[in-house]
Amino acid sequence: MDLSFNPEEVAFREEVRTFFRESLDPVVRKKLQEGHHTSKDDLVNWQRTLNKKGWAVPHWPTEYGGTGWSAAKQYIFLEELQKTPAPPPLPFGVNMVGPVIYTFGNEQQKKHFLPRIANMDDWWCQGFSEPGSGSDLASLKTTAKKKGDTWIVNGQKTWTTLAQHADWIFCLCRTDPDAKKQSGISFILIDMKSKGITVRPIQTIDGGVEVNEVFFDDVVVPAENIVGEENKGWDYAKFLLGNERVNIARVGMSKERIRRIKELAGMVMSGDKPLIEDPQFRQKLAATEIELKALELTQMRVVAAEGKHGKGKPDPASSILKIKGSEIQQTLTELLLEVTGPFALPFAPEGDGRNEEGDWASPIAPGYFNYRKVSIYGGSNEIQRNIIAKAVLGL
Amino acid sequence: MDLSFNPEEVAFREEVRTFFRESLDPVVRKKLQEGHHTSKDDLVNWQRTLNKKGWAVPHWPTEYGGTGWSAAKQYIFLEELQKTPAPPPLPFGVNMVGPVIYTFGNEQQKKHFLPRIANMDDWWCQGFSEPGSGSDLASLKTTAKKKGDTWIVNGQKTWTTLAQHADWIFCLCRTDPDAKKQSGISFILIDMKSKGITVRPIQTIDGGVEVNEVFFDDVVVPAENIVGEENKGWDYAKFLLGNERVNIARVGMSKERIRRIKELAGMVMSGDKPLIEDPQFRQKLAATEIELKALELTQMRVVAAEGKHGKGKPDPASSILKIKGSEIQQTLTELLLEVTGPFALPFAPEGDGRNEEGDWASPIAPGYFNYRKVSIYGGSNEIQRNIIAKAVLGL
Amino acid sequence: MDFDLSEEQRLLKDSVDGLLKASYDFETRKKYRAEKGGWSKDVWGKFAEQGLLGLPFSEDDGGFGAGPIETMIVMEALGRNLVVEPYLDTVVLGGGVLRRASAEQRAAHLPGIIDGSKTMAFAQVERDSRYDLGDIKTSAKKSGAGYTLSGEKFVVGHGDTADTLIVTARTAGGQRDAKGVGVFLVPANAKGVDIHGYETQDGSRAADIKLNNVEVGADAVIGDADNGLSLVNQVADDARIALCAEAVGAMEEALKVSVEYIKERKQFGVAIGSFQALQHRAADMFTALETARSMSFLASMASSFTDLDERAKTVAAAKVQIGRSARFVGQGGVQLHGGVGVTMEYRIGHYFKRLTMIEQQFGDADFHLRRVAQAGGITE
Amino acid sequence: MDFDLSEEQRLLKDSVDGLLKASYDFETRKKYRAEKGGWSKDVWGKFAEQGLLGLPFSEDDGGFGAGPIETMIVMEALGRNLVVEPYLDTVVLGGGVLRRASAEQRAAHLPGIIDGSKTMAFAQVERDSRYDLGDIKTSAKKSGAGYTLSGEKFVVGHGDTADTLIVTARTAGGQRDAKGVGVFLVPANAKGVDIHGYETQDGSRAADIKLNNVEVGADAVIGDADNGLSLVNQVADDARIALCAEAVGAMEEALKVSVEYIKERKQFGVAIGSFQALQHRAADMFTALETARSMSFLASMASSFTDLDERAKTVAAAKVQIGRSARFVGQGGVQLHGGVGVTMEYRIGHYFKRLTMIEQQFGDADFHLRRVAQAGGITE
Repeated sequence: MDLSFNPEEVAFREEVRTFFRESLDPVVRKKLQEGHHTSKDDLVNWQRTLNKKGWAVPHWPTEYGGTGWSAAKQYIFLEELQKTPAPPPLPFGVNMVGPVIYTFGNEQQKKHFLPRIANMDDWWCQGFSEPGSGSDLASLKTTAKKKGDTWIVNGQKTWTTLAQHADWIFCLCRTDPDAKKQSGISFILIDMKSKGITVRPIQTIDGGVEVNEVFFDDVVVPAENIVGEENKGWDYAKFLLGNERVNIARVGMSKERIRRIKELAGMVMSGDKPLIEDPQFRQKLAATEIELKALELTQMRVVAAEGKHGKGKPDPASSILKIKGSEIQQTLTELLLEVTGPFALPFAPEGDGRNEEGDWASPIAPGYFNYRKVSIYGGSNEIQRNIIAKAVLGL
Repeated sequence: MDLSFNPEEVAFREEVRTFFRESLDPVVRKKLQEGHHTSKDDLVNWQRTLNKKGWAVPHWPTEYGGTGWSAAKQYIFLEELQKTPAPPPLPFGVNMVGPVIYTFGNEQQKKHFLPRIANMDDWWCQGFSEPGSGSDLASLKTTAKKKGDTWIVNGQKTWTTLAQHADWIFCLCRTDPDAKKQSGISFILIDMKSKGITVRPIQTIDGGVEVNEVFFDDVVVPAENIVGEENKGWDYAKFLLGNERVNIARVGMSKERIRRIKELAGMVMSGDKPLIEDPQFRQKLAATEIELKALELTQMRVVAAEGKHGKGKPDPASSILKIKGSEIQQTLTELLLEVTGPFALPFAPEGDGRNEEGDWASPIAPGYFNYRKVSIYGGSNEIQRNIIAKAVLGL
Repeated sequence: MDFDLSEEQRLLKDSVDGLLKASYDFETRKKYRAEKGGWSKDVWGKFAEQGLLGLPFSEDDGGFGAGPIETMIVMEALGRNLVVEPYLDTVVLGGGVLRRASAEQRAAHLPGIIDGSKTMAFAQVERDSRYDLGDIKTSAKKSGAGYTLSGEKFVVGHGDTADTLIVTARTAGGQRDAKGVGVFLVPANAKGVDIHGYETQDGSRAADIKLNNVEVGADAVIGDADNGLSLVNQVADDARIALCAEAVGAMEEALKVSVEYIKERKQFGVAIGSFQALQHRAADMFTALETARSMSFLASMASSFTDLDERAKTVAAAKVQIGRSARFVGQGGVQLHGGVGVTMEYRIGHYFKRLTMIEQQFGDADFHLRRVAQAGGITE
Repeated sequence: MDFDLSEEQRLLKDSVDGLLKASYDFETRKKYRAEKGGWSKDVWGKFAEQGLLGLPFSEDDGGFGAGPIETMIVMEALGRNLVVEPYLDTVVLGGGVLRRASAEQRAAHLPGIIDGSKTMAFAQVERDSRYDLGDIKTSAKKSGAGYTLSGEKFVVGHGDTADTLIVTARTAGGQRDAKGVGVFLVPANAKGVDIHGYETQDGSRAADIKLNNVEVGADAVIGDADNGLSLVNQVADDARIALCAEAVGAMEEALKVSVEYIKERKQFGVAIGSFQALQHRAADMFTALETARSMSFLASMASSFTDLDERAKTVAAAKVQIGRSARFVGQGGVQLHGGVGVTMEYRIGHYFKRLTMIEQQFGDADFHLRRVAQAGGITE
């Protein structure tokens, strides 16, 4: 048992940290620190910076551009990325469709898509959820019917993150209407410029437009755009969703949030002293810091076990990471809200003059509102508790 | 809408308060303040003091000794009783079997039992729960078979509070084994001195013996000891359990506990100041006081509605009183535990020299342990939430 | 002890509910928010017609002489319907100050409030004041018979559409001294008043206001120009009492729409409201609502306490309970809705946002908890 | 980074588990508690045989030179089995003091600990000290080459069966001064030592001890008689680290018996473990256990930190998490059991009681949270 990083890992952390600090546009870093939205260009530029360095897709097999890092190093890389803070990699390409393509796709697909994902030449989005499906993903209704050399796709997807920027979407479509729920689903890649696709933005309560509905109306897709075998899409989706939980705890991001809370609470006055000197506030913050430390260690236990014993199936205990990770992220948005006091009220739409440097307060309430999502998406915390009860405790 | 007590009620409060303070043995009062157990004699003497005053059974119909007080006055009476603190009336006689007898019993039963209950000439206990039943009370197995002029009772009851002192037990027994669950149950009164009854104490985690198992082995009971109709016992039990929720919130008792916490925390040092001057501790206590105030008002709303619109069926919203009441009682035991600090550890069995005046600490941890029961008994808080979800929210 | 409404109170409730039912559905509300100034003159006119704007003023002043329970009834209804019109700012805050003003001041201002032609705003928050009402840098310097006001006020509710601003300013003493606080009536169009209005997170409006050597006459002072803090505290407590009632209305509706949603929404072939975990969350929300309602009743009752310390402590306790319940019900409602809960398209998100902002107005739960603790608790 | 046990560590774990499995079931434990002194000399002899009593001491001192992880392994096992023997008092606390003592003192005392013939107790708590280790009224007055000790110590774990007491006493300064604290070895049978032993809530033993002018020699002083507080702090942290591990063991078993119970217990015709509300409570208990386990690992790792402030802060953070998790798991386990949970007849009640007492030993969660907050938090 050895709970510390070895010297090589410590040096690696330093290298990563230095590179991030030096290579990231300070304007983008500041946007992230202050909770403002980043632009499409911000993300693309950063991904290309990483790609130039060879760090675009560290977790991929080396033959497709991966770095071959140990689990510990990958953990350090992501934690430092979040702590910088640098833009998190858009997961739909590098974490979702990329691994599906190099694991189940054909040579043609690998050759064409993988380098473009690493360099973000294509912006990907995810077509899984549907209005009626929610946690019951397998109840999806979007269909793809074979017609000659093509699929004809009809239906509707929802919660499609950043679809407004997307070049491609990977979709689960029902290809065998007679099969049972999980059977008869295929995994299909669709060009977002295809005729018959409509994107409708869903405005979220923070005032942003992060998610969309995507409608498919007799969309014609080349037959070759299916990944793997017909009607086996559910297996690929399960594989993909297993990867989704990677670093779902977001420890690095929460550390950066704590730094920010301390910074702001050192600035905001409560009576004749800065708020940070109020013992009650400090104790609340310390309590959350302790929970975060416990989460970090728990995350490291999962990472170390994967590093030693291989990945295999996702560890059901990793549901802890999702539950505690989301709870801590939400608590930190509540503490930020508390810091803000009466200045939580002003609303400043992106692009408004207020939403600029010096306006530290206006993104905070929207951040609090928006982060209610983290206990809902990616399998709600209720679902995660079901998983622990059933898969871990055998109830 | 008028949320204050009227002058008559205010005067009544004063009268009750004065009587309690003047009539209760100060030794008994001190025992209750300090969390020590009261003896059988303490309870009997107090009940007889009340009976002499005409206040033994205020909520009964006046023809059987009730006072005819309004709902508000009854509320004041109980609250003052708890705040004094005076021994709470043992519920099994005055709140449980008494009302069943005057509502469903025959004249003979009324005449014999009711005055004896009011004067505590008989100590009653309750024979409802069985080892396998718990929240699913109707699954009980104890049988009573007709044999000539008698019932022959066989089976086992459990959680029988203070059965070691009891003269009588009221039991639910299955009298028709072929009927469906809730049917075929009768309500039978059994003399505890009957042959074939064995009482086995169950030691609880606080070290006390408050509850027992009661075994019935071919116990012969006169046929006339049945209350109401044969096989209708379930209806009487439901009636009784509806009454059980009266004052389950125990607001007066919690007020007395808060007084005690302030007293002790003013005595216990934390550094160079009494603990009560620690802002963190004070805020935790204040938070609980606010919850208690909200509970008190909620209780008064239920009482006022009953006073105005009549009792009818128990208000399902009164499940709130059970949930919040038990949570607050438990929180207060936790705060007491916190006051105690390292002195929580010593265990002093009743009768041990330590468990005397000046030993304020040793009853506190047992009180904390023991009070875990309040979220379990009388319909666990999980059951109460089910009731709200179904009966109030229609889920 | 009687928690039922009187016959008149029930009529009032029915009439407010009826008015809002007829004119304030979810889509119409959007239109009102899009109007100039961010609220509907038309709705305001209807409030005036029904006498809602004159409710708390004495009959001598042209009002209806109603008590705190009537205001509670109105505020609950406004909360249920997420009303964005400036009732709190004009009737509760502005009216609260004026009710305690001189006969001349009442005569000058109340008729305009009561007939709906004038609105008011309470300019109190400063950059570093947080929730401390006596932490004031804005200065009021004696100038002839009147005063010259200079300073900055922030997050002034409906400050961009108000005709008259009520401004707290320091006539003497240091930044946090209790003595030396004055309360001034300032016409919004006075020279030197610079108003920057904006939308708030909950769909209402507020403004940041600069006062650049604004001259006001002697008649602008409410009460004693050196001893106005008690007035400010009383009026802030009026607002807190009203916010408690508004929150109860909003929570009531938030719970209702959430329960409706989980009854209808199906997953895995059944209504998700059949899952015990969701049922228990809803049950806990009901408990949070009802305990908050009890404390809102208590706060409204405390409105007529003559012991101002007791009044303040009771209201603080109510605001703690309301703050905690509001957070639990708001967050719980969103969680029960799942993904759609975080969109603008369902009502729950709007209730959640309003409830969150109520928490932040006139002191959050921790601020008031500290006050209750410092006062030694509230158990008699 | 590696959270797996080494081969030797795994062997140690298997051997402790094996020993306790064979000799420490629920009924046998009752018999041990009924023995004179409240624990089993026989079990203690087996601990000695297996080398558990010499684990943390250097090989030069006759021990096994094992590290903090080994102690963690033993303490977890003791927690799982609710062991009442004086391991914490003798090996962790007594041994912790002696490991930092002179060669002569080590030679005089360690062999008796390691072979199981002697036990120790740490007499530190005073009537008004609460959790402050430096709050000491007991006095140590210079008397010839040695000292005269006078004062009262309370709730000394296994103080009634210890052969040697370790006593903190004030050689100089005021009641709460950091300087002027000495640590003394006092034979339990020394003249003037008055020991009143009693049972503790969790079925173990403790004692209140009066020191009436107890004379000890110069060799009784550990380290510097005027600067012993750092030693006391370090040893107390050793104990906290051990208690964290013990709590993890107890929580693990508390969860296990609770899950087993709800799988078997039937109500309304089904196992109550099929109710989602109970499943979710059990899931949250699992989360509480695993986060506590993580912090216990961290605390054990911190045992070898050379920066004592960092060590203290990390241990404090761990004790906060352990305290909160212990309360949640203990209470939750009782709730899942229902009525039988509050009886002495099921194991859960005993775990609940031990977990509660661990919370109270060497500082509760709030005490340590205050320390972490005062140190500025623990996020690097």
